[in-house]
Amino acid sequence: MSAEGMSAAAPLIAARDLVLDFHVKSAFGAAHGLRALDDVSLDVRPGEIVGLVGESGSGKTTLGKAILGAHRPGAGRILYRGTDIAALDGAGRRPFRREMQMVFQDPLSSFNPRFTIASSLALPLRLHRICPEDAIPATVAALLQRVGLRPEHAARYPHELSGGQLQRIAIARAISVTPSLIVADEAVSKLDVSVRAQVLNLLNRMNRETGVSLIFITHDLGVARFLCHRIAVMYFGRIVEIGPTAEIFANPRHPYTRSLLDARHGGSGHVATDADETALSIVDPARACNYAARCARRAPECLTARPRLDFDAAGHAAACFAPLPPASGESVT
Amino acid sequence: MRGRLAAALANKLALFGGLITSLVALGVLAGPWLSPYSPTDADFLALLAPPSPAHPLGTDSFGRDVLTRILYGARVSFAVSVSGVLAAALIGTAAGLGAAWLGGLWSAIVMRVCDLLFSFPSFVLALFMMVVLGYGVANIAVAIALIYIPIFARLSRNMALLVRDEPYVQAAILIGQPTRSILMREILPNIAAPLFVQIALGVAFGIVIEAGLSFLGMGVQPPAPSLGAIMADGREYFSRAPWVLTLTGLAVSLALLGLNLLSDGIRDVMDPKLRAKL
Amino acid sequence: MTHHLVSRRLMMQLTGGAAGASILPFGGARAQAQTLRAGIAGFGVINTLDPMKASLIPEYYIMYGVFNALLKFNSKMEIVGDLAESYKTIDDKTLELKLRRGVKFQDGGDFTADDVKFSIERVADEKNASPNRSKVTPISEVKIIDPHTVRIMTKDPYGPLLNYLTNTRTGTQIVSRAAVTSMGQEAFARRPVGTGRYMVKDWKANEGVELTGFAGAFEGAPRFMSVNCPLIAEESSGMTAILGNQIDLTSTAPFADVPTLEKRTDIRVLKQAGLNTRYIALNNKRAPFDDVHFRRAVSMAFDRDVLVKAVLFGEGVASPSILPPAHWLDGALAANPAVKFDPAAARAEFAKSKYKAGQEGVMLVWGSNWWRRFGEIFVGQVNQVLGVKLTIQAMDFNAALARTRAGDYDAMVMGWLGLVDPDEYIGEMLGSKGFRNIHHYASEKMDGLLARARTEIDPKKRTAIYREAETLALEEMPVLPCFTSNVHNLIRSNLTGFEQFAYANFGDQFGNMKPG
Amino acid sequence: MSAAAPLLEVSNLCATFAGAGREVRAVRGASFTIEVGQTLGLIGESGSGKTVTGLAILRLLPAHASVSADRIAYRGENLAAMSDDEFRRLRGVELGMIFQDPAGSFNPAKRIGWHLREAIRRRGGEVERWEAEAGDMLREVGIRMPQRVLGAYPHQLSGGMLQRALIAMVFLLRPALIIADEPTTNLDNLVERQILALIRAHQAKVGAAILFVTHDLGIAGALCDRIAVMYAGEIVEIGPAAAVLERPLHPYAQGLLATSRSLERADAELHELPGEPGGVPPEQGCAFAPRCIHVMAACRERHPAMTEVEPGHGARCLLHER
Amino acid sequence: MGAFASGLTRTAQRFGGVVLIALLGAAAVFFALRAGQGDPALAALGDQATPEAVAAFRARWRLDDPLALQFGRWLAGAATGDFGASMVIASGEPIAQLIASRLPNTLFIGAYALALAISISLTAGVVAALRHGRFVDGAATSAAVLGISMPDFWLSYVLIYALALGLGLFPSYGFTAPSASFAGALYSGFLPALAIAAPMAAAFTRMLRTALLETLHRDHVRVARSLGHGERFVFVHHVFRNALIPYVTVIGLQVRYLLGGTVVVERIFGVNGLGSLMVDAAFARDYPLVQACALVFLVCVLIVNFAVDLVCAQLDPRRA
Repeated sequence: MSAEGMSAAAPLIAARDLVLDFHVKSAFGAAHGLRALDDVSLDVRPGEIVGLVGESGSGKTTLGKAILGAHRPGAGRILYRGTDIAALDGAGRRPFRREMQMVFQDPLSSFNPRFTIASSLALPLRLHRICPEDAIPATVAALLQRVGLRPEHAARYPHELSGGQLQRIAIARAISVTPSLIVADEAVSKLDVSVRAQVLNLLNRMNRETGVSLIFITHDLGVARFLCHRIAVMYFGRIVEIGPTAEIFANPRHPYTRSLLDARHGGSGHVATDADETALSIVDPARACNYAARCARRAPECLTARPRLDFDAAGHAAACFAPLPPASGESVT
Repeated sequence: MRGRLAAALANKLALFGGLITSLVALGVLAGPWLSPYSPTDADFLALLAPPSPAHPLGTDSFGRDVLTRILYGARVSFAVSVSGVLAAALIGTAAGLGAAWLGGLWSAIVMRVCDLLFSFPSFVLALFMMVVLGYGVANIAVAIALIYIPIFARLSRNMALLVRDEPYVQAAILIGQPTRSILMREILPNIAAPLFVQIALGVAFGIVIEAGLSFLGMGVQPPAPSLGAIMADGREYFSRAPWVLTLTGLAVSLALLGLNLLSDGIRDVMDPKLRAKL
Repeated sequence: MTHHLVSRRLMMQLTGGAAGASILPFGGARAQAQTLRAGIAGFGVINTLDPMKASLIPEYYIMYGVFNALLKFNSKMEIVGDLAESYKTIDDKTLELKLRRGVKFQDGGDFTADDVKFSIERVADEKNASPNRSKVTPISEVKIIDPHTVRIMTKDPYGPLLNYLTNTRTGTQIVSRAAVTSMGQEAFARRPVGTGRYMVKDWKANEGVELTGFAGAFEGAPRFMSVNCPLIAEESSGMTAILGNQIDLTSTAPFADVPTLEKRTDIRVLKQAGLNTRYIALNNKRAPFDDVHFRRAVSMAFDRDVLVKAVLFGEGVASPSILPPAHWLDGALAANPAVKFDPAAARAEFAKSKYKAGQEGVMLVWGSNWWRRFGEIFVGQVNQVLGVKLTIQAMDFNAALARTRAGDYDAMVMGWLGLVDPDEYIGEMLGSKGFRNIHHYASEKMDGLLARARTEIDPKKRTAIYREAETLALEEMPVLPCFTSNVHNLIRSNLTGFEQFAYANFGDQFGNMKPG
Repeated sequence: MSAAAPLLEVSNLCATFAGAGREVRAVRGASFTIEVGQTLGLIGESGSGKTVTGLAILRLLPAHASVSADRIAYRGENLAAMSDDEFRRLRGVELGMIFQDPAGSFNPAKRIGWHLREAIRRRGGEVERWEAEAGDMLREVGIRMPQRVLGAYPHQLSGGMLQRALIAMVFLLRPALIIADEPTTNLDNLVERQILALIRAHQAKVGAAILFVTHDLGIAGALCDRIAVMYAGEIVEIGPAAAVLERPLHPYAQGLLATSRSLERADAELHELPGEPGGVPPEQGCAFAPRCIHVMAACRERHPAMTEVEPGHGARCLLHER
Repeated sequence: MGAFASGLTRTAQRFGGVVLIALLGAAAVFFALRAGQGDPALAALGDQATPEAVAAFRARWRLDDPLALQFGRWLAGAATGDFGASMVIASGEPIAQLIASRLPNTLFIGAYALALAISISLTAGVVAALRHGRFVDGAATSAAVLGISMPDFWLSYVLIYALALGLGLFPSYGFTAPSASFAGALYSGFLPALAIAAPMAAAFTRMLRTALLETLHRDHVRVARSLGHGERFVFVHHVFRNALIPYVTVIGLQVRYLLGGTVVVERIFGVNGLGSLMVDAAFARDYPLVQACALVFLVCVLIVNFAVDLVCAQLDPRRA
């Protein structure tokens, strides 16, 4: 599937200009608002796997949860097949619940410790009347088999299973209601190296077999490259670069993307620290590039205007006034 | 090495607590069948008789068998305490879950009311309620409930807030589970252990409250026996018949000991991760 | 951070060795060897120290020592002069009293006949609503002959008059007109001024009273110039306190502990048959006690000796009638079957009533533990014998009394202590206008007898009339007489000088007490 | 103390936890040496015993753990023979440790400055000058405004800042051997790289040796001179970093590398290691046997010994035993 | 600077919360009593109550005014320390005066009990945690469980008969006010304070022991050890200091039990404190007095908890 082919299809989910603030206690003063999503737009097409990449605190999990309705955005729309679901909650959301599922980072705490796997898997089946009551045990067994586990695992309690097994069951739970979108939030980062591949392969297979779309949230670019069709790089509440996976890797435009890629290869980048930002005087942070403080390529306008995401023909966009020249020759290992 | 000893000790203590509580519970439930005597019929030929084979714990100032009185009195004390604490658990937990789930104004109201109830010295609140409602068994239960409602409300709210952010609850929400089912199925079972601990402790303290009120003469009214009423009576005749106060006091301590050890036991078996967070 | 416990030895040094003896429930600062610590046990509150207003025995315990009356009882229970040097009957309706000269009030004022007139008239004044008003209503005039002579004139011959002028629960204790007028009644009730050997130094309503000796008292300065009278709500606590040497004297003792206490050497138990009556008050106007047969049945359905044994632990006697035995001037009343425990007779009488087995009724109880026991044992026996369902309800004394006055009660444990005249007992309790008649009992025949008794001066004739009244009372059974209890005082053995009277005296003896 | 003695020598280290009714053998006979200035990578999955190994060397395991070893020697001196108090004097100044969770590594009730000052005091440095010295060290680990960090409480700082401060604290004591227990696992990639660079720079500057515990093959390859691979409490392969990463001997190491390579290549299907990690190792035979694609009948019966296949590079596998 | 200012704001906020609860408490106490059973007039008079007397009484205490007005009047009075006058117990005596004479005794006994509970639990808790799993630990833990199982009134009698009447070490009854003799108050208040303190000490000991053990296993303790800090240093600065946070919190939570305990114990030992005053008032149905006692008790707990909050904020920067 090529990026061009994808762009033709109508988006399954289209987030438009999302803004979301959290109220947090800051380090050195009274409480203030933290803008977790700052005017974010993102399309996910049917069958597509979109990677959300960025450091912790960049807003990637918030974006995923906002799309699922776990956070309510302060402004903006979330269109599901054209219907705005951003403002819906409670009963209004319920019809869309089944369509969108989530896989969490910590497999163990994804399951109610008081219930067996069978019971946890049966609940969504029953809730959404996926199959008749008497067919539930068989359906549960089939689901387990589908994710490479044995039916007898159904009788176990969560703490009796390993992280990899539980994560596969979490995927089984997600796909059991035949959703059209799964948000996977750092779904492999807590897993041991040796089982990480099992879960990644499974997600990939599910995507191929069911056509379910995935929003795959990760800080690991290598994992994103394996799984995702497109990658959106986030930095402090904004998407700074988005494009087809191969493009991003071959042709990063945004300096931040570039430093992320560098880091994978053992380069240390320049030593920038958390405290840097205070060294700069930015009059209005909302009207400046939020990466300006750490950017080696900073230009004066970076401090006074906000760069836009402009897509090129390949569907690649970077929010930067001074983007890196294309095809810098950086090899992709 | 040391750790193992402590673990074994803790286990044994919890086991011991369960054993005592079962014994006490047996006495409370089977009391009427365990004793040949009536708890209220006086025998004026045997006033304040010391312990003997016929009356293992002696008789009280009415010539009533102290053991029988304790067995029946424990029934009353336990009934008052258990009903008060259970009512508090129900109301408090419902209010606390509501506060955690609905937040906002409801949470503010619930928490302020809890702060208020919580700021009364416990026995002062009980005493005050006796003045407002009058003396009597049911009113003691109400007082005990009022003392414990804020504890359950706060505990369940704080726990529910912790559990609410657990991925499995998030998953339940996302999967479209109705709110009631989320509260009952996902949250309640996972905050139940500390609630049970609190119930056990609450029943123990409820007995102390009941006994204290009856001791002052504001609680269970004669001739109905209650542990506090028996002790209050025994105190009057202590110099002549020390066994009434002493043995009843020991019985109270035994019941409390059992409940305390039991609550320790529940605490030990409950999820240590959850305990660390509390 | 760490709080170090002070060792006992250090504590003893700090408190100067007197610590053990100086722990007083209040105002312990003035605790010295000269302080007498006289605990009022079994009572938690004193409402007033004005004799005109007083109604509770603990109030009188204090006032006995602060005031004198015109007359008093001697150790043979004969009436002798107190503030009156002598008295004589001028005629059936006139009593003349010669007053002691040179008597000073505690504020330095002189005691004169005017104070007598004032003291009696304020009790009689309807506005003052004195509980003892009925005792002085027959008095038509208090006439001052000269500053040291008064005549008390009554409309009719008044039999109880002498008794009602003694320093007992009469309210006729002599107060200083000047003090009352200048202080006002409320202030006077807090810091009363009398002629007694003790002045009130400090009074905290439900803690106790501190007294200080009145050097100018006509009876002489007391040996103990300082007395602390803590109120100790529980009788058993009073016992604990005297055993632990926190007090020297108590007003009562727990009945059950008397035998044990009598064996001790550090404590002496003073006891004698008391002037008191304990009975069950019945509401004669309401079911089920509106039926005379039911009342009589109940009276025969419980064993008074059991009450004596289980309530008083033997410290008293069963009482066949309302008057305490001490008032039977001509020997005990013949045993009346109506107050004898007889289950068969009780059931037979019950059958004559309009009520049946299973009949319900509520018994109010109040006060300290033994009153509750009284009610419990009574109810238990009656229920057993008659198969009725009487129950107990405990409440505060004031609340219970309020209900009896409103007529909203069935039965209640009741009793009077320290009354000295039959009129105070039977007259007040059974007279249709009697202030102690909470039974809503009204009988013309009884009223007639009582009125006659009141105007009879001859003691023998008076006794005969009361005898008749008592027989009538046993017939109609408006209340159920139960027993008379002994009165007790506990005193530490190193003290002497306390003489006990049957009517339960207390404060009047402080001035006579001394170590040794 | 002979000049030839390695900085740290560990032989047959075992650590056992007494649990509820059963024993967990977390480390089962680990042996390795670290030379002065050298970096040894200890690789393994969670529960493989790599962290316990580090803690056992420093005697930091909780009371219910029992530790035994044929020999643990620091600069040729037998550590096992030392009393707790003697050993304590070595901690920090000779043998330092950087922990995984920087947030939990600081006393939440004390400011960062307090921690650093106490570290300087512990080393015996000039406490009067502590602020200058701590500030310099913070600057060295990439904190530009040290004064603010010194005055901050731990909860007021981000994970990356805390890890820098923690590293500064350890560095202030100037230990000759640093046990770094997954110091970057909870951090973002960029910060991770910076921190690794810091550690490397410091190592170059003072010549400290490092025992680097990690589950990340990439980091181990970039940082370490030698690598030991742990599985179920045992070191199953040990050798020069390049050799282990290029020619892994043990099937487990081979599997890990294959997975990692297929991810690097972005294969359509990643190479999978079958089965689940963890679990109780079997009483006899090879612990990896249940997941091994080369498993033989003998693997389930005989416990393989460490066999040196090429100089300095050995594995615990029957395939290599002769 | 900023942190200081915001700390001040937070203190002010907390204080505002305290005032709010006190107001709520005043309203609750007032209206609950009026809604409950009993006419204050009838309860107070009883003995000689004629309709005229009742009317006069009602007029005197202005009981016929609208309830809200009565409440407002009472609240305004209470705010200035004027609780009106006792109706029954000490008819006409200002309640403020009664309370002023009683409260110091209760506060003394309460503070004494708290001091005892803290000193016992600090010793026992620290020893138990340091000797974790050894005999001393077992003994302290068992003693703590037994202590919790001794209701205060029952323990009071054990103490009276064992230490006062049996060994004669302490007075069995009565209390010397601290204003009269501080040493005498310490001596005569020892048994009542101990009776209240013992269950508290037990609870505190268990809490401290658990907190210490939990803190002992925290990462920063291990880090401190890894730096080679001495055991004493680690215990004092890393373990004890941090375990104090939950310990002090629990003390704050237990204050309501502690002050509640004074009620019964004061009565048994004849301490003329607020607790025994309230019992007397309750028995006599002296409504204004019950009302005032309950409110004063409430305010005491609020103040102690406010203080505990401030201490906790000092101990735990995360809560500042």
